[in-house]
Amino acid sequence: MDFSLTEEQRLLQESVQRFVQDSYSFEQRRAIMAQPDGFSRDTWAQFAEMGWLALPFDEADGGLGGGPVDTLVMLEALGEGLVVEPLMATVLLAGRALACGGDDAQKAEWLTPLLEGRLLAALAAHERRGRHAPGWVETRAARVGEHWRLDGEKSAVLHGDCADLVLVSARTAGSPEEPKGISLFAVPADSDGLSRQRWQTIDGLSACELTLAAVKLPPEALVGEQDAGLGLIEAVLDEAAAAQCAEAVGAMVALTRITADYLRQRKQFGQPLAAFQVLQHRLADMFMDTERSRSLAVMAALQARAGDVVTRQRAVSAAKVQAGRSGRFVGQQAVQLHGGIGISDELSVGHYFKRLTALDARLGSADWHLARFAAQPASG
Amino acid sequence: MDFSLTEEQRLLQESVQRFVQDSYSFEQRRAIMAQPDGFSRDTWAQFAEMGWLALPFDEADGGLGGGPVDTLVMLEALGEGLVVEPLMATVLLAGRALACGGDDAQKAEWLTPLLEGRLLAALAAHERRGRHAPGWVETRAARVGEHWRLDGEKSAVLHGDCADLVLVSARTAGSPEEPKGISLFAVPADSDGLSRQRWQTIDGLSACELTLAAVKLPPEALVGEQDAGLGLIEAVLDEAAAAQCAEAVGAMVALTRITADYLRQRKQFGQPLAAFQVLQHRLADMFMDTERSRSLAVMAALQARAGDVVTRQRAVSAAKVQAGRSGRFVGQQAVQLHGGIGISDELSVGHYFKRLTALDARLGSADWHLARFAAQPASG
Amino acid sequence: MDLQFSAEERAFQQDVREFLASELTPELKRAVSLTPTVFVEKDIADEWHARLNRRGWLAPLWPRQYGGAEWTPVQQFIYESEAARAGAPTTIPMGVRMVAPVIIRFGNEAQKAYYLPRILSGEDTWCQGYSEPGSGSDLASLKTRAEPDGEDYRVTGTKLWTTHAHYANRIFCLVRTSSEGRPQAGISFLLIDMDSPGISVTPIRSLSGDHEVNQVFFDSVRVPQANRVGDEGQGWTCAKFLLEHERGGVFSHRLMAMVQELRRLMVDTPEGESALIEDPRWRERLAALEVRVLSLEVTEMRVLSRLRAGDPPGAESSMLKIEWSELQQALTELAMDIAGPYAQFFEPGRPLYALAGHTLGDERLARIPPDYLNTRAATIFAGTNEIQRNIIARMVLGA
Amino acid sequence: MDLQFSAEERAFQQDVREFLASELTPELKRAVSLTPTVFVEKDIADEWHARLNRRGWLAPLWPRQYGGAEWTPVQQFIYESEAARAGAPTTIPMGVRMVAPVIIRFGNEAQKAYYLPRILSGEDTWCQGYSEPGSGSDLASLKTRAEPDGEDYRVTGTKLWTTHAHYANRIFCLVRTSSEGRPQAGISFLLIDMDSPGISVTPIRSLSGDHEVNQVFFDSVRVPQANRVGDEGQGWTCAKFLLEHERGGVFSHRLMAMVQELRRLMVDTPEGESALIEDPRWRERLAALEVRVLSLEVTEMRVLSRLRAGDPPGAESSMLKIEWSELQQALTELAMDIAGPYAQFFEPGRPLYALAGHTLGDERLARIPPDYLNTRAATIFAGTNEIQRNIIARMVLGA
Repeated sequence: MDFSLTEEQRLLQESVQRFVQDSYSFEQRRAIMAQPDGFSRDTWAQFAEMGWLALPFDEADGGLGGGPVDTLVMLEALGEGLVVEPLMATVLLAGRALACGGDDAQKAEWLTPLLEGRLLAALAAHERRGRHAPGWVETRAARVGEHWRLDGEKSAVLHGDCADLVLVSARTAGSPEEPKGISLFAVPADSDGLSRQRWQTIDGLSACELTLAAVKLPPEALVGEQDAGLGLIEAVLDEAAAAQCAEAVGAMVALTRITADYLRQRKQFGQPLAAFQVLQHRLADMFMDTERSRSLAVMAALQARAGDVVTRQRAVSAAKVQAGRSGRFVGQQAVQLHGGIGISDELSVGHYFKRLTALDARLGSADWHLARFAAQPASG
Repeated sequence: MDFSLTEEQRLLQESVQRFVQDSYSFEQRRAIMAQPDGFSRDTWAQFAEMGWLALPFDEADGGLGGGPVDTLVMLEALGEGLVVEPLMATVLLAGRALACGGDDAQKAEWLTPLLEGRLLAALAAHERRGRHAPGWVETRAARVGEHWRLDGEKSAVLHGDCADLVLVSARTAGSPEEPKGISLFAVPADSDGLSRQRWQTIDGLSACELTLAAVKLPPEALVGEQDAGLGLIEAVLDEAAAAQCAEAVGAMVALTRITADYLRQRKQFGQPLAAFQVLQHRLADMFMDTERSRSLAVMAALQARAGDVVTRQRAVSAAKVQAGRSGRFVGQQAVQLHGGIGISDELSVGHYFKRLTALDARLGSADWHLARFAAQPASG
Repeated sequence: MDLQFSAEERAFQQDVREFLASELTPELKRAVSLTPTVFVEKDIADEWHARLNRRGWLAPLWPRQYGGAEWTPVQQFIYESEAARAGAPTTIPMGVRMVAPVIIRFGNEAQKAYYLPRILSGEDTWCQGYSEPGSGSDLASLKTRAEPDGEDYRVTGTKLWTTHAHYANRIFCLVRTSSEGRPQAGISFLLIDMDSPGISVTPIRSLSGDHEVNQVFFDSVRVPQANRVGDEGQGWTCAKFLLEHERGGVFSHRLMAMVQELRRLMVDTPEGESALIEDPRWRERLAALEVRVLSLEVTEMRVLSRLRAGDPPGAESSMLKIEWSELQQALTELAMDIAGPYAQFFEPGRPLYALAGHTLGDERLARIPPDYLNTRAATIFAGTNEIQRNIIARMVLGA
Repeated sequence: MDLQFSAEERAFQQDVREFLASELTPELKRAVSLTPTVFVEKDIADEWHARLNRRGWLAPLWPRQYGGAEWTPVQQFIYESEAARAGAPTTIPMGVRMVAPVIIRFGNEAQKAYYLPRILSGEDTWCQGYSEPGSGSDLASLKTRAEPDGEDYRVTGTKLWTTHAHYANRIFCLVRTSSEGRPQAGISFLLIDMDSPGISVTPIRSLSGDHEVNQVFFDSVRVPQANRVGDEGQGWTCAKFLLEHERGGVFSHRLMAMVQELRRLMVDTPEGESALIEDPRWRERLAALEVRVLSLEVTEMRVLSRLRAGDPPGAESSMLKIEWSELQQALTELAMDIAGPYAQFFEPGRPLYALAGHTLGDERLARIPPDYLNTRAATIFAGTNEIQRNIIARMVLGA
């Protein structure tokens, strides 16, 4: 039992922290967001160069062989920077799905350029009626001769608008709610019949509603086993959710520190705000909520690739519940303690708040994960 | 639209407040509770004399013609005294059931002595599997010739242990969960086959588990219409619940005042506790929770006899939800702000806390009423 | 106690319903339902004000001699209830409810004669210059100074969070005319023309991307001393009067309209084969808030009832502020959870009611995130909820 | 980072499991499950202490030379985890974990030689004399004074909330030996025989009717100066040492055992044709608390891990206190809701495990209300949670 970082992890942490400090200040971020894609292709190239895109992949696949704890370290540090690059969509969702489900040819075609920063990808695993549940799939994939034909609509596909490749879950058998009969397909974004309605997120990312109308795919588009795609998708979503919890912790740590600084500096009624006991306790609660979230993010990272599905789901759902609840509280209180300027677009506070708000809406909300957790058999 | 009390209501309020002040101090209450019944028969006689037992009944029935607002005034004032006499069980539950459901002969036999303080009564409307819901009735009443034969078990019958007469809901048709087929019977406590297991409540009252084994009753024991008893029972329970909300408000008002006094007097670290902002805000929240509860208790009283069942249930359930939530918060915080001595049996604080805790468990908890409220059709 | 309205009140209720039925156009209703800011935009406000003014209801609390309606508290309650239920715009308060009562109470005849009709007609649009960068909850520490210069003042300083300054042609300001004595004693109340040389307005965008508030800069702005309301140094008295004047309030009906809106949203939000409204967990979350809104409704009625009886409302006015703001936040938070994955959706176009075509099909989803984000301000403005709890505690402690 | 135990740790875990399997009798388990107070009664405690002592595990943290086990933090964690899961009694801390570490650190050889073996053997039962009527959170303001009288002190004053004083034959006290200088500087640490003339014990019944704490009165009680631990005036240092010594802590396993107990209760509580556990609302209420308990478990492991690395735990020890106490309260509150109408049930007989026959059939229901009521103390004792939040805020603010 050990909760310390390895030397390598400490180096990774320092390098990401340094990057955020040097290249991702609040002002630099503004400039990045003003670029046409809403993020910086240069920064993306930097990520690739520093090996961050390759971090969570096996060495055999061209990765650095990192595990979820390494991802935790990276994401917590990036969380302080409020990065807008498509790391979650490309690396942790689509990339991991290719790594876990793809065959050698698929990896060579898509994963290799992805790790090198030459291919952006996304995972379209959700639909409107399913809300947060990847198990509800109405989109259908039918055999037409050798080929596949996909029809349907996927919702809220993170960075699906700028992805070169979208991994789409579709039903090859069964009715919309059945766990069996779901398969995963690699769909090039320029496929005929694929259309995307781009939208922005409140925290500076983009997403799309994806429509598939008679999209024709070759047999090699099937990623993983036919009809058994849900297990793969859930495993990928869980590992990504664990990473996202670490990102949330990074944002909470930053917000708590920024708020403490503000309380020390800002004076009202002749004394610093930090002198008011009610505000002190609010800050203490922010700290505790951050630590609660951190503890479960660590647990989620440690179990994110657990062989036992129940163990993995319990750990990830617990972490996501806490990240959602803590993120909401910490974000709201940081704004409240800043008073008026907390609500303006000028300060970073509001942007951390928006990031934390958006994170809860992605990869399953606190509500949804609580329900999943409660539906699990009891532990010990 | 008017929220002021009538002159008569103000006089009632003053007389109850005076009684509590003069005859129901914390020490006097201790002595009363030490009596064999756990309450004072003398006090009961006083209640009768002052007309409080007759308050909520029609003049035609020998009552004073008061309505739920009069009851609200009386109960809020009694709430400050933490009275232990069986007013709720005898007057507001059994008495009102007889008044609303009984025929002239039944009223003459039971309601008249009840109003005069000569008969104690209780309402046995709940069963173990039904929890807070009076609509779950397994106890069966079968015709045996002219007579009725009752078999079954009723749970948590408030003051059922000392009642001379118990009104028992039993199923004359249908299965346990059906709203139709429930009837109400007046069962003398000395009936053969009736047995009672007495227990104490945390707030100084008593109750019993009631077993009916082949209890034989004459035809006149049926109170109200056969098979249609649930409507009557729910109406009575709602009116009693509204009154109980007023009692809870009285206890909260007292607790908030006592706690404010304590914070002013008690010194720590060289200043009165009242100087600490966190404790100030806690007190403000206690005040607000009390007022929230008061507002809905008033609304419940105004609608407690509403002709429209949905209107009545919405108002009463809203009040009971708030009384439960507020009562819990105010009670817990009063204890917390008193520190160690708040937990001792010596001070009244803990006894108000216990009363508020017990009130939530009676006549439907906050949980149960929230579910009932949420199941109602929407308002306006 | 009773809940019944008198015959006259029922007749008034009928009048209000008829007015709303004829004057509240579908366009106005839609604009309200797609407004994520505290106040509606100027075009909507102007149209609604004009319709109210034609009916004589724009200034419900002014004396009749100035064109007011002199409603009783119960009439206000009835109007607010019906307007909320119907989804009518709220009136913009800075003119009618803020500067006007001060002018009526402390202004001279010339000021009354000039300004009041222009508020009713819509010729003047006002904004409020109270807060400053250094003075948040501690208003009396304000620094914007007005120095005598002949018959004028020269005003220098800056005001923050000035709602609708970008629309207003006039601003009423608290300014420092003296630094002697208690900070409160040196404050005066000035009416300033926004066209005056030396005034500049910088927009402050909220974290939702909305532009509702501004910073206003005064660089040696010449303001006639005749534009001072009341005596020099009486500004704090004016501000306090306004605060007391605003006591009581009818917020619950708007909140109840939000409850109903969320219920409709839950009906229209599918989950698998079903809809959220079918799930007791969602229904109970809404019910828990509805209970609190009902409680607030009665508390408001109790306060109104006491005001009508001439009693001061006491700490209840702080309680109303806390209740209203925290419930609004809780309701927008529930809306976010209902929106699910679309809680992260951001529609940058403004105003929302002017956009054609909606990415997500359901245009209501475009309002939910900015509404949630903007509503965080509710517990900060008009006296933070921390300050309000201080006030309540002082009252409960009898200090 | 990893969650695995080493081979040695796994072997230790096996030892603990075997010990519990053989030594934890059904009677002891039942007594624990029917104990609504903080500590088990003396008869249960004595039996369990004796069994632990025979195994050499009564004093896990003492140095081996005094009969301790010198467990590592991970071993503690393993023992607590297994003991909680099995439903074993907790040890009573006043002797083993409170006075003993102070004697070991500050006592002289005579004191160590005399007192430590008597704690292990059970000959001595200790209680703690810290709090006083006038000094709650402000411990340094204590007034009980010890005045020199030849080779003795004369101790006069009173101690409040003295757990198990009615069972103890010894009490360790903070007393005032000087009123010069800072209040902290005049405090000394005394070991007092409860049989000494002039000591009297008055029971304090809690609002649940339980008798666990007392007030102890000292009327010119003669105590040899040789019974002072450390120097005169070193009492505050001893108290602070003890506080630091107690840092970290393993509470989560007991809380998880409560979670499991509530789950069983929900399985066994019918509602109509079904049981509470079938209802997602009940399951999710429990799940929300279980998530928090899991979080606390990891936080505890992180603190232990840091302690092992020699780092100070920082504000996390205040956080552990807050988490543990507030979760315990939340769990007992949920138990009350599960009990439903029986949440009002009061069983006056004590101890509950000695009662034959239970009014409600299910004997677990007798524990729920007193448990809820008594647990209100958790946020008050050992430093109120308000004080703990002050400490955390100070750390976060870097002040």
